[in-house]
Amino acid sequence: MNIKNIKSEFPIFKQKINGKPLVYLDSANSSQKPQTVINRLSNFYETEFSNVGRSVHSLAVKATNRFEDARDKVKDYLNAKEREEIIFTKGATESINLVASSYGERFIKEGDEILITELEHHSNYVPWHFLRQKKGAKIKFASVNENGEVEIDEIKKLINSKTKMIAITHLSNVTGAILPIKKVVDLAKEKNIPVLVDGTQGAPHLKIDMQELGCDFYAISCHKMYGPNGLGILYAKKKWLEKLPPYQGGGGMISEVLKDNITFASTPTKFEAGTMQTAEVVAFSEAIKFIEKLGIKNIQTHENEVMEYGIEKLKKNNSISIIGNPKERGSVICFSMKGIHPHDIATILDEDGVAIRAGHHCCQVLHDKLGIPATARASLGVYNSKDDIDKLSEAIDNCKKIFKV
Amino acid sequence: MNIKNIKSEFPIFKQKINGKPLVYLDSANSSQKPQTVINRLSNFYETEFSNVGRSVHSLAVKATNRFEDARDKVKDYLNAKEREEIIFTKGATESINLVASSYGERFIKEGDEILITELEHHSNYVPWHFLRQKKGAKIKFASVNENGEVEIDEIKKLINSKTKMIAITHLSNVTGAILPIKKVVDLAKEKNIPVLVDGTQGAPHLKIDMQELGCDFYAISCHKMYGPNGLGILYAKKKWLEKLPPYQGGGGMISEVLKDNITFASTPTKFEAGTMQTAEVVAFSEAIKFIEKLGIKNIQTHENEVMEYGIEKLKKNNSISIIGNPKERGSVICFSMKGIHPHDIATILDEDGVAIRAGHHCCQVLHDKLGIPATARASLGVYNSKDDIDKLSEAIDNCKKIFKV
Amino acid sequence: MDLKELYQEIILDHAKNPRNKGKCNGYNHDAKAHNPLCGDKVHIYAKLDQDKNLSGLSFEGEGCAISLASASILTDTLKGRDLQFSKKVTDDFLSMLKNKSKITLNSLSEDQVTTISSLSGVQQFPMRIKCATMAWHTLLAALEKKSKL
Amino acid sequence: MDLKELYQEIILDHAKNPRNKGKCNGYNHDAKAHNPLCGDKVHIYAKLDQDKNLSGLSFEGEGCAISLASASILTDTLKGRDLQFSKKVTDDFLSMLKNKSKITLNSLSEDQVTTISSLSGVQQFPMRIKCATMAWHTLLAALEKKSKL
Ligand SMILES: Cc1ncc(COP(=O)(O)O)c(C=O)c1O
Ligand SMILES: Cc1ncc(COP(=O)(O)O)c(C=O)c1O
Repeated sequence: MNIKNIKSEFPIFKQKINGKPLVYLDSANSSQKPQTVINRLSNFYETEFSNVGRSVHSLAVKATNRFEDARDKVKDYLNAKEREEIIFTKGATESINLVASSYGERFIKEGDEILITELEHHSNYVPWHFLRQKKGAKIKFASVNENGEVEIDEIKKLINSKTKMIAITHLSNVTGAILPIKKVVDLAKEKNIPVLVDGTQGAPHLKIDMQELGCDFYAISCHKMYGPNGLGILYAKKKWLEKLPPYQGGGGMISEVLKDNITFASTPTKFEAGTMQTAEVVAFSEAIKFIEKLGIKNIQTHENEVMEYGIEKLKKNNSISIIGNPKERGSVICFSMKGIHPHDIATILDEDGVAIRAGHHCCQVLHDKLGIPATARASLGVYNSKDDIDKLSEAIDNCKKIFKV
Repeated sequence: MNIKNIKSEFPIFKQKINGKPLVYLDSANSSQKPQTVINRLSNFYETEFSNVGRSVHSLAVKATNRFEDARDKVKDYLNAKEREEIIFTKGATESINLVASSYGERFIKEGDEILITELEHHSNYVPWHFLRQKKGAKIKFASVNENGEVEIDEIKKLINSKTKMIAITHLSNVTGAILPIKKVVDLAKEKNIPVLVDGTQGAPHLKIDMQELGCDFYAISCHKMYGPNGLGILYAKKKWLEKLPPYQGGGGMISEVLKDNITFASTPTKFEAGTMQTAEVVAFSEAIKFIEKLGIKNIQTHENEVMEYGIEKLKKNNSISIIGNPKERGSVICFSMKGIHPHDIATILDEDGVAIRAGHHCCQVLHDKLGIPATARASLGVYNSKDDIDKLSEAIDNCKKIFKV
Repeated sequence: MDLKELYQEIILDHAKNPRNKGKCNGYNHDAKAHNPLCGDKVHIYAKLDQDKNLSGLSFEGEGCAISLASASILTDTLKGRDLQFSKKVTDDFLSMLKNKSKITLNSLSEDQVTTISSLSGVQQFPMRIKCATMAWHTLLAALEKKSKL
Repeated sequence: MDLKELYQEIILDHAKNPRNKGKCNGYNHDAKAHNPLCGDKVHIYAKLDQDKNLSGLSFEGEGCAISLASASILTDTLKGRDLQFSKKVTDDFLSMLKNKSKITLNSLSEDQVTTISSLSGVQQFPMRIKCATMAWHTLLAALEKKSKL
């Protein structure tokens, strides 16, 4: 496979949008899927489908093996220490809710502090807000600097003896800033504070190595990693999974169920209640294979090249302000235009087949801080090229023509 | 479409299991998928995929429309009063956990009683057990009678002023008993007690009409209804959805997110945090179309015929005891054999291509009551025929040969 | 789909120079709304006098060209008109976007009909319909509330 | 896959007439296990005497033919043997099912090797491996616990 013509692996690019080739710049929202992933989904349903872990017939055996093989695949890809540290969830949102609920129930008391940042996606704020409501915990926000970064000193400043959790994004879906996770983890370890990383944007673009990062929890959405909808991953250190109470109750996660008491299975089963997304899990293996074939480093290099090119190009347009200027940045370019609202930009760009997103991107706290309710966002996947940026730029010129600015 | 040769719509039946045609009798565990559902999944990913509700570009518009059309389709199929009463979840397990958690948080106090039955699947017991642990609620079990039914009088007996929830299965996944939901609802209404119906086994086999049943909550797993993995439905009366606090927090479910407070969207969005299973939801529309084309009444008639035939046939085999003898029964035949453990039966049957399930089927309380740790279960889908029963019966004879009983 | 229909001269003019911005004097009805997905906000202020005339009508808000133009056109069209009539125009406007019907109210000037109808281009852009309707729904909400006086 | 390999004469015999069922006299180590997916249960009782011999070894349990036969064969093979040796046999047994290796311990009789090896048919039935290994894991768990005396 060659990154230069990788678009051909993605069937979505065969169609036209408004008569124009699709320029998809909305991957931070959700990535498109390679044919191998789509095919695996359908042929799994066509020839191997059965519920996993519960029956002993041949189909069930096959399905169970494929499912658990996928867990191994994820474990290897993340370089987790043990396969029991990989929990399949509905998405990064559920992964974070699981931790907030189970960790919160056991370890958060009134007055305890949860440290997040102004960059956080609602998924990494609302679940902690629930603990604020239920338990009387406090939420502290590490400030974003003028470059759209959160500095390690800012986090250091806010840590104190009441801090019971640090929950931060790996890569901001607005400013593109890559946060200094390893430094945060080192800091937190000294004080015995667990660190949850919202890896939703990190995982599709960066090399991620759980043992190297050293964080306690890492949340992933598979649909942003070229995988199917409705599937996420929670990586968590085994010591936590052993300590935390289960999140949802149902089939599979139990050990013994009596009328007056219930005991639970060990991890990862304890956290996987009910019928799992077998087909999606199996198909996600193919998404990892796709990434591995290209090499995540090559993907990153390619995306960075396109991103740099995009930033340079947009900077030349003097109606445009780019949001954030982080030293370490990944695959996201948020911008605003003088006199044209992001919503209007998105609609006009779409006419030219250019798909971007407009809004607060589920980061209202950050947008409040920036003093603008909405921005336009072009976000990259492996299939984007400099040519896409050129088309973006032309389409932006069209906005200016229509709005006469 | 003709029920007699409906197997041809399901690609899984093209393959051989251990050299024999697949006789799939494990649909209560998960149903197989018709080609139309599988194709919709893949062509959605190939030509229409995008994240829903968040972007304004053409792909997002299409995906959002398809997604919301599916909600209408579900609403119509269930004859819910309003589309806002349909929440998409990960599965029936999540649907029930959502209600137990959100309803429990707001309405359950120490000493309050939750009334379930001895027939319940762990999914409709463990979530209530969490409330027993967290809130000091009590769980009462309506007894199963010798036919494997729960009688209305048994439920009546257990209702008192402390009863705050009645949570019962529509169709038992072990005895096949269809419970008198309407009578329970009438009884509960007099006392203002909400009724949750675990419809996981009811929905694939029975005509279900929310306005006629009148229950407050109804939980469904789409993968048992010829739909994709990883998707469920919670039907809930709008008055409840307006009262209940949100379950998971994240993108989409908010109204306004400030540093010191968060307000939430209205239903159904409030309960759909994070990126949804767009492709699965869209493909599930096709599953409903499949059921509608055949007609649920015709499916039920067909399955009942096969079931009656199966029960007659197995009864003639004097090593076999059938579990339960309910007057109203649906598509499940659980049995045990003298001198042969269900696990061994399942393994031997599989050699002949016959897929059944062995175990406690996530109903340990019921099995404790029955005094046997495990049973064998043949469960039906629309694709089963009397011929499948004949093959089951032959394979059972083979068990006896091998075990010399 | 046609961008020229969507971003007509009239709309761009109202978006860039919105009429009746701010709180109108002596308003006795108001309501706020926002679209959580994009951050658009609108706050409608109305002064309903004893004769049931909207003698004051204005708005505050931020958002895209469509939402600003829509709020501006709303206030411009309905200021000074009576309650009954204003509700009728609002219904007709919402129905124009929902059912693609035409605006043909007798007691609006031809100019006004043209102005309101300029928003009909939004019909072709389903994700933008909320932008165009938010102000009008908010007006109804404001009028339904009890008077502040 | 071969059912005849799985359900050999020896296995059916042990399943139908399990040896050493019940609590052995004076046991000082025991452990329980169960498989929550199918309901199989086993409880191993061992009497480890001062010379580190398993002078008593028995089990209680319910389950499929494979799990009963496995527990029965375990107790039959290891009763009276010393701790060291019993652990070695257990490791070899588990490895037979995991790595498809052969059982070849010198100090077992040919009969005993044949008996234990009869469970190797389970290799071909991955969903049944737990049934065969549960008793052996439980023995190790029992022996790891502190003596009750
Ligand atoms: C009666 C009943 N309730 C609930 C469930 C749980 O469904 P799921 O595992 O799809 O969430 C099942 C399926 O196993 C069931 O049979
Ligand atoms: C940084 C970040 N965190 C969390 C999420 C939530 O992911 P999901 O909606 O897939 O659960 C997203 C995606 O929108 C994101 O960009």
